[in-house]
Formats: sequence, structure tokens, C-alpha cells
Amino acid sequence: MLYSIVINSAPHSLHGGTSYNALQFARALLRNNHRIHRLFFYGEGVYNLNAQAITPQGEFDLAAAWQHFIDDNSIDGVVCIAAAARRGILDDGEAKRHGKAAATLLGASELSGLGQLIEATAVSDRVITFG
Amino acid sequence: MLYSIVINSAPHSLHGGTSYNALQFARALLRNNHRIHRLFFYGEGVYNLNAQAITPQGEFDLAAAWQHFIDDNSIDGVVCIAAAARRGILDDGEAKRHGKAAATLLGASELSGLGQLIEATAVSDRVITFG
Amino acid sequence: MIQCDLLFIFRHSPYGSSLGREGLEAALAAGAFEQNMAILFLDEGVWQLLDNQAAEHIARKNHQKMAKALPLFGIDKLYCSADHLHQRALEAEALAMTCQPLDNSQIKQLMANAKNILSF
Amino acid sequence: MIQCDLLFIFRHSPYGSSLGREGLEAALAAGAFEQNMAILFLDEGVWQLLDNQAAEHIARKNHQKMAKALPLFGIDKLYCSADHLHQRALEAEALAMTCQPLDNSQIKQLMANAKNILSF
Amino acid sequence: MTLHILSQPPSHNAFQSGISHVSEGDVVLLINDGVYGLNQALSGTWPSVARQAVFALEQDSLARGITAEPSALIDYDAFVALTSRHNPIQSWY
Amino acid sequence: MTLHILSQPPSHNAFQSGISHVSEGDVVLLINDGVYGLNQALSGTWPSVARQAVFALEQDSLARGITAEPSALIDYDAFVALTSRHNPIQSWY
Repeated sequence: MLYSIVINSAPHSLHGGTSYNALQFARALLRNNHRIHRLFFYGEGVYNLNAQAITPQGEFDLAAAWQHFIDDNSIDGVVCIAAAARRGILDDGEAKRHGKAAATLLGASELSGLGQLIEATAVSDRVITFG
Repeated sequence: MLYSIVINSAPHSLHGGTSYNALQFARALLRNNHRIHRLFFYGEGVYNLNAQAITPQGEFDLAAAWQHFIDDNSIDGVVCIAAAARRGILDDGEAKRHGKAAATLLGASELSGLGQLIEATAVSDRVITFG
Repeated sequence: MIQCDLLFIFRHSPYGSSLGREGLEAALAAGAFEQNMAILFLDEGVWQLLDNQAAEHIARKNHQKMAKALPLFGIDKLYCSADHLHQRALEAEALAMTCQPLDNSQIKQLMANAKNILSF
Repeated sequence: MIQCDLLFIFRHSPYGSSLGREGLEAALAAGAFEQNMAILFLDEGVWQLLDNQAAEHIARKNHQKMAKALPLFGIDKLYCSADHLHQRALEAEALAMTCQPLDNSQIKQLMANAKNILSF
Repeated sequence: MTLHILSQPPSHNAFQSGISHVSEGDVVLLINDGVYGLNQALSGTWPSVARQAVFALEQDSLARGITAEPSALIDYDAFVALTSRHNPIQSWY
Repeated sequence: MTLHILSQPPSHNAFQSGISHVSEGDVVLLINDGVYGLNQALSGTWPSVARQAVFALEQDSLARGITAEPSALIDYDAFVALTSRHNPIQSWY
């Protein structure tokens, strides 16, 4: 089946983050021969792809794990551009355009609009949200 | 009276952010001739001082307001170094030490340890948390 | 029958978290792409519909005004939980916009008939 | 009498949010600075005390082990809500560490006597 | 005498836990989404000890469209005054 | 038939709202802090329609020290299987 996953929660959130659950679920999808149409990082979920985050030695690096998962499996990883800008997650173009010091978006994914979320719901057999 | 304020919530959080309340309260303290010993940004609160965040035109820029408040009133603004590192809020030294692209901490405040929180509770007449 | 392909469920208050606004922005995007969609307001989400919001007092965009744009995007299937209105002493007539209260079994039917749900 | 200068109130679960861990780290720091302090576990916070946590299954640091370091930092005034244990079908004896259950009026007394409260 | 600050709505366990731990002489201040509990408080569904002294932040109430008798609504200056008269301050969130 | 995913603990309104909107034939999956509700579910304090088919993610349960009869605990492969058999998927958070 064709799946899309919406990730709406941050790695270190007050609210109760399910972003590790989302990663494990995405891995299990491929292991069970399903396909992933898109990962859509929205709201606080954009922090999952923060290139600046530093994981203490000996702890699990969720940002790196997302990047490897997206790269190794050629997944379409999309980060909502408006949600990301508010939270300071920028690619090269956005950082230059707004005069900010550096790109902070991990390389594997790209910034785009909410149309990518709506398209994903229209073409996928299943849409699952992790909030 | 001497106050310290703990800010534990982010500007754009899932949980229900009181960081705007914290800023307004801090301003009211000075207006009413109280003194602020320290602002301590902890947990998700470190995002309040994210230099990379972009506020859409016409909307209130909370990060800039914190910076001006801290600068204009020579407030001791401390950001927990461990909580900030996890969330990618780094000063020049931390960014270089970890090989990250850029400093992302707004200039007015400084990274330090939890001892600064404990000292603040010991010497202040009042400690108030915004979560 | 109460039916849609894409169901938005809004469970959070307009200003207490980022979910209120970001959910609404996602719904407006779906409207722009002409999806067969509906919005269901549950729990604290029903506060999004309250009239006389004056968000300038907290330096925020007025959620009520954004929500009123929904019909302009062709989004007219707006539902809320009658129970959750009642628990908050709210009347459907006092809301800022037309929104049909559903009972528990109608809500279950709406969810069961949806192809996909986006929850905020 | 149940009394302390600095009272930590932990109301959140160990892994569901960042508050569990970051609260504990703040408490350990206070212990290192030899404050006259106590910790009160309320609501979902009582789950922090549960035995047999195996956080390696979710790639996290074991909260129970971190909590067990509290006495090593001289932090031995550990309290929890008897009501909140009971609501979760937990017995004080089944907890991973010694923690005195307080009733509602004892909790109110503890709060009233504190000089400052840090809440996580 | 403790100042209890409630910033979550009434359906949240932080709000419920807060009003169950109010002592004689304490004050309750509703801020942020806590103001959704104001009319409930005034109409008497809370424990009586929690209802002795309840205030809501005016700006947060107006923003959300919540109205109430003016005496229950306070501004930030009055918020500061409450914190100077009460200690400790417990935030339920 | 809907798959309801509950990731908040029982004291959270997301959890309570979730179990009050379960229909005949639906499945409930507890993940993250939702697993704290497992024994409550099995012991029968939920509405009966919500108790027909309740599972908890094994890894999240073990991490938190929550034990239950093995048949109620499932791994991520079984989680995927549930999502392929049920639609829509509603996350209560």
C-alpha cells in the first residue's frame, strides 16, 4: 500500500512527542513491503530536521536517523516552509533571503508548501499522523 | 522585590505556550518598580531566543521583543546550555566546538548551567515559572 | 448523509498552542485544492468558533477572522460536537459562524465514512 | 513537619515529554548545591517512580536509574500523592524507590510551607 | 499563602489538579487557556475553597472572547501585585 | 473501520475523547504515554464498545515498566498490519 506520514511533534517537546514512534513506524512500513509516498513535517515536527541540534554522546540521534532513513531509501521528505520559517529551520535560499546566518535544515529533505500535504492525502491509500 | 522568572515554553508550541505572558509579566515587574534578578530559559523555552526564527510581516516578533527587553534593561538573561544544545540553540563557542554552521542564540543572553537556576531560587524573593 | 473524503478534526484552542492556527492553514490549503472535505470541531477546538475574539490583546492574528475565510474557500461542511458545546455552556447560535452540532453517533458516522483524517 | 525551602513538583511522565527528564536534572543540580529541598510527584509524575522501566526499547536514558541518583545527591525528601497513586492502581511498595505518599491536606501543607516552587 | 497560576483549559489535568490543591487563603489566577474556566469558577462548579479568590487575566480573556464580571478580570500590573503579596507561586501547566 | 491511536495518558482529554468516539468494529492502539491506559482498558472501566479490540505498542510499554497479558502487546510490524486493515486512522493527541 501507499502511505503518507504527517509528523507534527518535536523530538524534545513539552507536549509528548511521538516523533520516535513515527520513525519506527516508517521503518516498519518498508520492512513490510509498503511504499511511502511522502513524509510531511509540519508544526513542531519541523524540529526533527534541525541540523543544529546536538545529541549528547551515547544518546540516540533522532535527526541523524531521519536523515539516513530519508537518504538511504530515497524518501520524499517535505518540511512545511511556513512552519519551518517561524521556527528558524531554513534552507540555503531562505537563510540568504532573510539575512540569517546559516541554513539549519538537514540536507535530506526540502522545504515546500501545504499543497504537498493535501496532495499526499489525495493520492495515498493511508495517511497517519504522529502528534 | 527581587524576582526571577523561569521560561519553560516555546513561542510556537503544541503544548500551550505562555512565553508571551512571561514577557508581559516581566515588563510589568519593571513598570511596578520591582527588580529582576534573572530570566532563566529552560526546556522548550530556549526557542524564545532563536536568532534564526523568521516572523511573518505584520506579526509580533517575540524573539526580538525578548532581546530588546533584555538589552534595554540590562537584564541577566540565561539560557540553559544543555537544554539549548539539544535543541540547536548555540552560541559562537558551542557552534565551533561541535562543528555546526552558525551561532543561533540571540545576542542579548548567554548560555550557562543549571546552577544559575538554583542560585536564582536561593536569592530571589519570588520565583515564577511560565510553562 | 454526512460524508467527506478528507476530514479535519480540530481539538485544540485557537491561541493556546500552534495547532489551532496551523490546522486552519492546512484546511484552507485543502479548500484551495478543491477537496471533498469537512471540518469537525471537538473538545477545546470548539473555542475556535467563539464570537468576539479580540486577539490584538495578545498580539496575535484573529483566529475567528481566519476561520470566517473557510466558506470563501468553498469549505462549508463545518461540524462540531453538541456534547462538547454543552460542556462549555456554549450555544450553537452564539458562535461566530454557522457550524452544525452533531451528536456522538453522527460524529462516529462522519469519521467512519472519511477516507482520511488530519487531526490538529 | 513536612517542610522545605525549595519544592520541586513533578507532574509529567518520564518519557512522554521533555519535562520529566529536565525536571529531574534541575533537581539533581539543586541537590549538588545542597539546598533544603523536597520533590513532590503528582498526576502523571508518579509514573516516574515505577519499577522495571526498560527505556532501551525506545532508545532513551533510563529515568528510573536517574531518579535513583537523587539520594546520592542528598535528596531524600521524596513525596507523592496517595490519591494519584491510587487512581493509577499503584502501590507505594511497588515503586522503584522510597517515596512517602501524602494525602491532600499534607500536600497543601507542603506547598504552603515552601519558599519557592519549581514545577515541571 | 500560595498563588496558583492555571494556564491550561478546564479539560486538562493540570487545571483539575490545580483546583484540587487550593488551601484556605490561597488565590487562583487564570491565564492563557486557563481563562476558559472563569465562568465555570464563578458559577460554582469548583470546590468551594478554590472559589474564594479567582481572577483571570483580562488580556487573555478578551483575546479569546470570554466575558465576565469586571471585578474578576485583572491586568498585568494587578498580576504583579498578586505575586508580591503571595508566596509561593505554583504554575499548573 | 477506524483505527484510533491514543498517545496521551488517561488523564488527558485526548485520551478520554478518543475512547468516547470508538464505533463497533473499530480498533484502539495505545502508543507512547497512551500505554498507561492499558490495564484500565483490560480491567473494564472503559465504555464496552471501546474495549472490543485494544492493543498497546510493546516497546512503549516495556520502556515504561507497564506489563500486561502478552496478547495485548504488539510490535511495529503488527502496528503496520493494523493500519493496512483499517481506515481511516485517527490520532488523538
